[in-house]
Amino acid sequence: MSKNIFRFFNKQKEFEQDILKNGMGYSGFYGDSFKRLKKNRMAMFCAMLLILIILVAVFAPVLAPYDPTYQDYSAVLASPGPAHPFGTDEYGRDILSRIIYGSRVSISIGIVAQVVASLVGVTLGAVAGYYGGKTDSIISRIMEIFQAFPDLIFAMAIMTFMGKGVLNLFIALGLLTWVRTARMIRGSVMQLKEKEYIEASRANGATTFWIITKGLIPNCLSTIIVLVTLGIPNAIMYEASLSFLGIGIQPPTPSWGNMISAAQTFISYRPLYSIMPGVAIMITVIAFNIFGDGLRDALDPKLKS
Amino acid sequence: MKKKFAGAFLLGAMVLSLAACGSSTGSSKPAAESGSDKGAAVTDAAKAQTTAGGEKTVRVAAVDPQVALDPQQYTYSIVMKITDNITESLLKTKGDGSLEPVLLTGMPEISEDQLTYSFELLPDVKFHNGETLKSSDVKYSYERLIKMAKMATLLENVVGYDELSAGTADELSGFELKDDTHFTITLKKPYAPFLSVLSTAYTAIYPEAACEEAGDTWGMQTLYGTGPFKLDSYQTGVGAVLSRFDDYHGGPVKLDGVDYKFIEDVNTQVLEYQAGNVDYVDVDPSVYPIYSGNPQLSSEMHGFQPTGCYSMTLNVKTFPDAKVREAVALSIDRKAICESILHGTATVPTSYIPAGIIGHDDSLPEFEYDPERAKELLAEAGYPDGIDLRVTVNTKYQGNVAIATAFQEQAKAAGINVEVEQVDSAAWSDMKHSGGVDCGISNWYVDYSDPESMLYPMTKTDTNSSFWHNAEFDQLLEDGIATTDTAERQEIYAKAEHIMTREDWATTPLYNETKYYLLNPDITGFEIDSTFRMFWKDADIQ
Amino acid sequence: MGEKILEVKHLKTYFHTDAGLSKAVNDVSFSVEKKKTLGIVGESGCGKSITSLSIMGLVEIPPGQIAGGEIIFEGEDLLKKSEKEMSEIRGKKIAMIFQEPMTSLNPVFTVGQQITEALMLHEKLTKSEARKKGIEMLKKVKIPLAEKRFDEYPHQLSGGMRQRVMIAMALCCNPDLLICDEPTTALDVTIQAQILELINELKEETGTSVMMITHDLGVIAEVADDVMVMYAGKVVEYATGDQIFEKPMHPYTHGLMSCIPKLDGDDTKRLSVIEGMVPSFDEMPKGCAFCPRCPEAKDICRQKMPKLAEAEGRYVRCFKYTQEWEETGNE
Amino acid sequence: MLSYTAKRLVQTVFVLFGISLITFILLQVVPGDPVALMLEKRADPETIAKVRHELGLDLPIYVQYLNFIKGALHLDFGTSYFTKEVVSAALFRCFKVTVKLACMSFIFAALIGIPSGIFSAVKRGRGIDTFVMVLSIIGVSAPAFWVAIILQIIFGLKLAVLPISGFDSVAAYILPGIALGARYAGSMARITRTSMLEVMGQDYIRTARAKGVRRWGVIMKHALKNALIPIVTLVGTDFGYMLTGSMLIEKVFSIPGIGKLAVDAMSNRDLPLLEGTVMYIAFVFVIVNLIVDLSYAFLDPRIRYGKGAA
Repeated sequence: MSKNIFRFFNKQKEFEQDILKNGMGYSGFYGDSFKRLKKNRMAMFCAMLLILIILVAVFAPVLAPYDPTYQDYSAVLASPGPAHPFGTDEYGRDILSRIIYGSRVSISIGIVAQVVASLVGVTLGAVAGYYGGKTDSIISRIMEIFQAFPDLIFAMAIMTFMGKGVLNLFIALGLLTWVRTARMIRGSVMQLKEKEYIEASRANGATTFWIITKGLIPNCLSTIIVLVTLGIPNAIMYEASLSFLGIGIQPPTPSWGNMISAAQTFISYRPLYSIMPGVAIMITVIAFNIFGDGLRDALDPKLKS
Repeated sequence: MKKKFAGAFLLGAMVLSLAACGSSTGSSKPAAESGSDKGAAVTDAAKAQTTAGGEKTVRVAAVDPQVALDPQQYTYSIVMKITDNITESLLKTKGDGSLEPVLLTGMPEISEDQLTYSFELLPDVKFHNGETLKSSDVKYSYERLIKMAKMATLLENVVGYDELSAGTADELSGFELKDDTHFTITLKKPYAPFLSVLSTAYTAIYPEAACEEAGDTWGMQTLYGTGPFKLDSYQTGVGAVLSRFDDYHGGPVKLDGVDYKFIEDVNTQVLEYQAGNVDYVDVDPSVYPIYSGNPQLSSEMHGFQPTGCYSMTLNVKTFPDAKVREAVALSIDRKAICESILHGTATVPTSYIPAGIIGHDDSLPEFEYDPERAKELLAEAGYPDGIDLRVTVNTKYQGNVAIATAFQEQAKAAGINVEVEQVDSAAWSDMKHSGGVDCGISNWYVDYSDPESMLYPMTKTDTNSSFWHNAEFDQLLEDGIATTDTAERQEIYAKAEHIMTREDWATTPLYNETKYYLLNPDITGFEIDSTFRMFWKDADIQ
Repeated sequence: MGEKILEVKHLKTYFHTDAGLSKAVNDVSFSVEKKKTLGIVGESGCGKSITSLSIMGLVEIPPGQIAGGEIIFEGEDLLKKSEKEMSEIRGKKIAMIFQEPMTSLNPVFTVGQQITEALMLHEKLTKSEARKKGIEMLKKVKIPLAEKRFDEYPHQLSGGMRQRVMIAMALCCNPDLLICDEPTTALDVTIQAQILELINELKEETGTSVMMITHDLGVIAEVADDVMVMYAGKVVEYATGDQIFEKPMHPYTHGLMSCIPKLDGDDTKRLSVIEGMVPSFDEMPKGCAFCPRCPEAKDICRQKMPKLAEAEGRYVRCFKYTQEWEETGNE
Repeated sequence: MLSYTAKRLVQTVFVLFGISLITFILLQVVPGDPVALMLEKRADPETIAKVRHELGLDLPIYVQYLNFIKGALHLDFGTSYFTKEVVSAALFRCFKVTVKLACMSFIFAALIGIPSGIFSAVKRGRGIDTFVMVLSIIGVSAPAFWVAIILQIIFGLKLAVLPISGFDSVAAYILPGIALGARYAGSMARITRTSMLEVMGQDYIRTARAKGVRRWGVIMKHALKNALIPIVTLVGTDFGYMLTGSMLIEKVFSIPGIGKLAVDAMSNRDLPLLEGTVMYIAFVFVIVNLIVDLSYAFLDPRIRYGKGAA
């Protein structure tokens, strides 16, 4: 019986060494995950939906019937009809075209803001989790400060300070959301660093940088992927709120957020103007959420928080 | 007022205030008037302001001023909307621009040299705190205005202004008290709009003793005037409650009170009107088509033309060449903005000085949209490939953002690449002063019906973001205020206007708007004037 | 044969999964006699736990489904009982002990709260009566300092201690049938023996019938009167304990037997292991489910499923004991 | 547990200090000048200098900050530049309103979210489960101000059963409560479902069933208590967010709460008011988190905050 245990132990070691060598690219792991994901029909449907939305964003110039900034003064706030399926806005711009083009901004805001958040969050989280002690204390306090700071005020200050622009919006949204990533990564790294194979590589003289970048972060990859997919819709929603305060995407660039905030005045007069970007946000957010949930279940059936 | 913020109350207060949810929030509303709170039950048909107690209270949807109700300190029109019914100035400007005495027995006598004005106050005018209006209260109020600094320059032509303003004197020496009801004011030089100045809300008369006593709380917790209504309560974010002043010198007031409800969101404001919960609401141009097309509401919608205009101002430091400024002026399609973006609530102007004001010349052509000519001008100025233009707008005024957005598209034809920069009020005022605004969109309304009120920002201070100075223009304005003959003044100001808007293109008028508001048809006698001042004095509910 | 307390006839419990229909328990029949112990043996995944859950009425429906059969307990078919009636039987007449003492106790309630719950539910005892009885039960299962333990949380107890608590909980209402699902698997060998001894003792004392589910024939040897061996949802051998240990007939039983470490034997000799795994339901072979792993399999085994047939005074599901065996060739 | 609490409270002081410093620095670097805003119409350099002096804005920056900290240590944040209202009084006034809104939306969110999450978990895979989950995602992803306006039109104007705006009756808080609570209800339903599903697969649930406890008894007693930690974490944090005010909802419904106070203070660059508001929000947030963490010890006997634990 003890031999069996030994064999099991060896197997486990092989597995972990494999991870160490190849990162999470360990085919068995991702192969299994993908199999699990494929079985989740809802998640797969949402994945297709997301691909579709991204395609719409990429091919916006082909798909949109009008230039999204073209102002047709003869058709201001036109009701939906054959020329303008969703009507026009208060400048006579075609709402459908603006929704199609808006996907570019909204989707890229979601993705880029999450990349920013992940870069900051993973770095600080991993450092805090790995070193512990004073370093951890300081980084944890910084995280608490960021978390406790009222987010809209922070966004207003950042956007006023840096000036409004898509790039700055990315940064502001990233700064608003990195703490969640950092917390999760910190927790994971704290657990992982006690694992035997990390101890082993440390004993073998691996540098700290190597351990963090090659040993620890790849193992947090599934957590990161899940956080990113679930964080993207969050960023899209944030942009809508910021636009409502006039500090989101600046005219004439359409985003779903600034459309919905501009449309609120006309909600009873031209309901579609307000509803359509809202529906676009909702579909995207739902798709990202369900896909993210599916991904989480597939990557790590145990991780459910 | 030593309520200190303590964390310990957190949990307790959470529970308590949940329990207190049912009760009204403090004493902000008199009990008898609570009928108007039954918003839920009031339907459109039963739009009745006469509440259960038989009171006649008008409910006004207003924007939260967020500051003390003291125009001497805060010069916003939303402050005056409220205070004009509480406090009074010596004179009042009527609809036709003429003046009438309010707290005076008659129009003041003016000396031959146009320098000394003699006033006689009405006897027995009572302040809300029961005190009687005296000459010393007038003197106090004017001195306070100067000390408060914000609108002090209104009185800069009074003898002794400089000393008081600089702090070298304690009193305004040009103000001479004769007795409790008589006083004179002496000017340094003739100043035509002087009496108009004394009709503005900034020169309202406060009771000296009470105002001194109140200190910082003046306009917050205490505000006494001689007006038809007393201030019962004022709370930023909530509202202001006014009730009838029974000892009003101007005869009986018909309404029992005016209830200003601060509703920030324009949609919510109109929804509340439609639901019958408020009797007056301003209609933002952006929502105009929604209500003009609604037969039920269009009959309750009224318009008036405020004296002033929207304009676009270029920073002369950034764009020193008048040709470039002219090109920009030619590349905005005012007609499209008036007819489409503003749904016909505005007209294309012919001059910066609006109609009804001395100096306005309606024989001039409308400002035009000519991108081709604009291109030529830019080429002449050395920009054959066009220019980049950053247009800064204050997000507080969403209408300005809309104009900038439209201009952005229109200016493409002239080769002008517009970037719209939205900033909040604090950044906007700061940038204007520091020269950070290359091109700003703003509006300006007169404080009193005189061209000087329209034009002074262009010369006296650099607050209008243009930093434009023209010696001839400045001299014309000096001449203008020293002249009393209307025909002469017309000529002077028309010339000044021409220099500003058609020669130097320092600022370019965009449109003159018509303001709309919805008013409960049962209300009569309501007055709103072209300087946005709103009077409920003679109003009644049928 | 004595009086039967439980008789399961042709029980079929299926599960509907994304990948298709899984026949976890496929036509299983057996019975438990009064005051006797039935052992059910098999590897994990063979359907023995599902059998016990079916008896308890704890199969999740859906995805589970009782596709057929009868479960006659004290003369009544449990499958026809309403949920309400079943909850009156569970814990009172049929009690169950589970495999994982570490996770089978609710971590957020004290030991006492969990023991007394059944007492208050079924015996309608008051709180203080239940407490008295509960402590008594803890003493009966030989937990030292029972009064103190009564108010402790499960995480404060060791694994063996927790299994004792489980037993106390199961027996507190004097059930007629006790189902033990791998009660000792997760425990140390020394503790295993103690627990089995305890179960035996209490069985003698209370006269409860026991269904002992295990993959460990060693356990069966200790306690079982009758033995049923299951493989892939089916009964493969059904005999008395003595018969099985004397001569395991089915090759699977035989395989299981040789997995028991023989302490008296030569310990350098490697334990034999049944190669391979229980096939999952979607790769179930056409013939005998065991044939891919069976060292003696012939063509016939691969072609069709043998029947459970009587042989040498017991039941076996194997062609080896049929006429056909000799008539067919190997490979 | 006491020493743990004390340690956390000490950390809170650090966090609040950091937040006050960041707020102060932000207001220094962000363009915009409260004085220029105050003097909008006729500001000239002398007047501006005069007002700056009155407000103490002409002092060196570090002196300004030290003065502020001195006051803050005595819980005195000064007075608003614009309204001259004592900051702590303004906070208390808005806090009273925000608490009511927070309670209303919390009650709505918890009453809808948690039971439907439980129900959804129990009926996993059935139509009702999908329905609840889709609804919850819609709740999470529909912009709150959008929901708010639609609620106003339907219940305030068309049906005329609830006030469109205001804050002086319980009824007035219903629509804003729903608009604000909708997304929280959605996330509560989701976390409850996930957590319940995980717990319901646990062995001790089967044990309880085997004991004869009825299905719903098992769910409400054995499962729920175990599932509570993640739920309480989320619900507690959500309540913290609600208590810090929602600027958007407050704007649409004209509710003078903390959110509006904060945004107004920011757009006016009203330093004392902004510092006070931001520190209040941070304080509430930190304290709510502390309460949540401490509640774990009550929910799960395995968690004990001893001396060594953190």
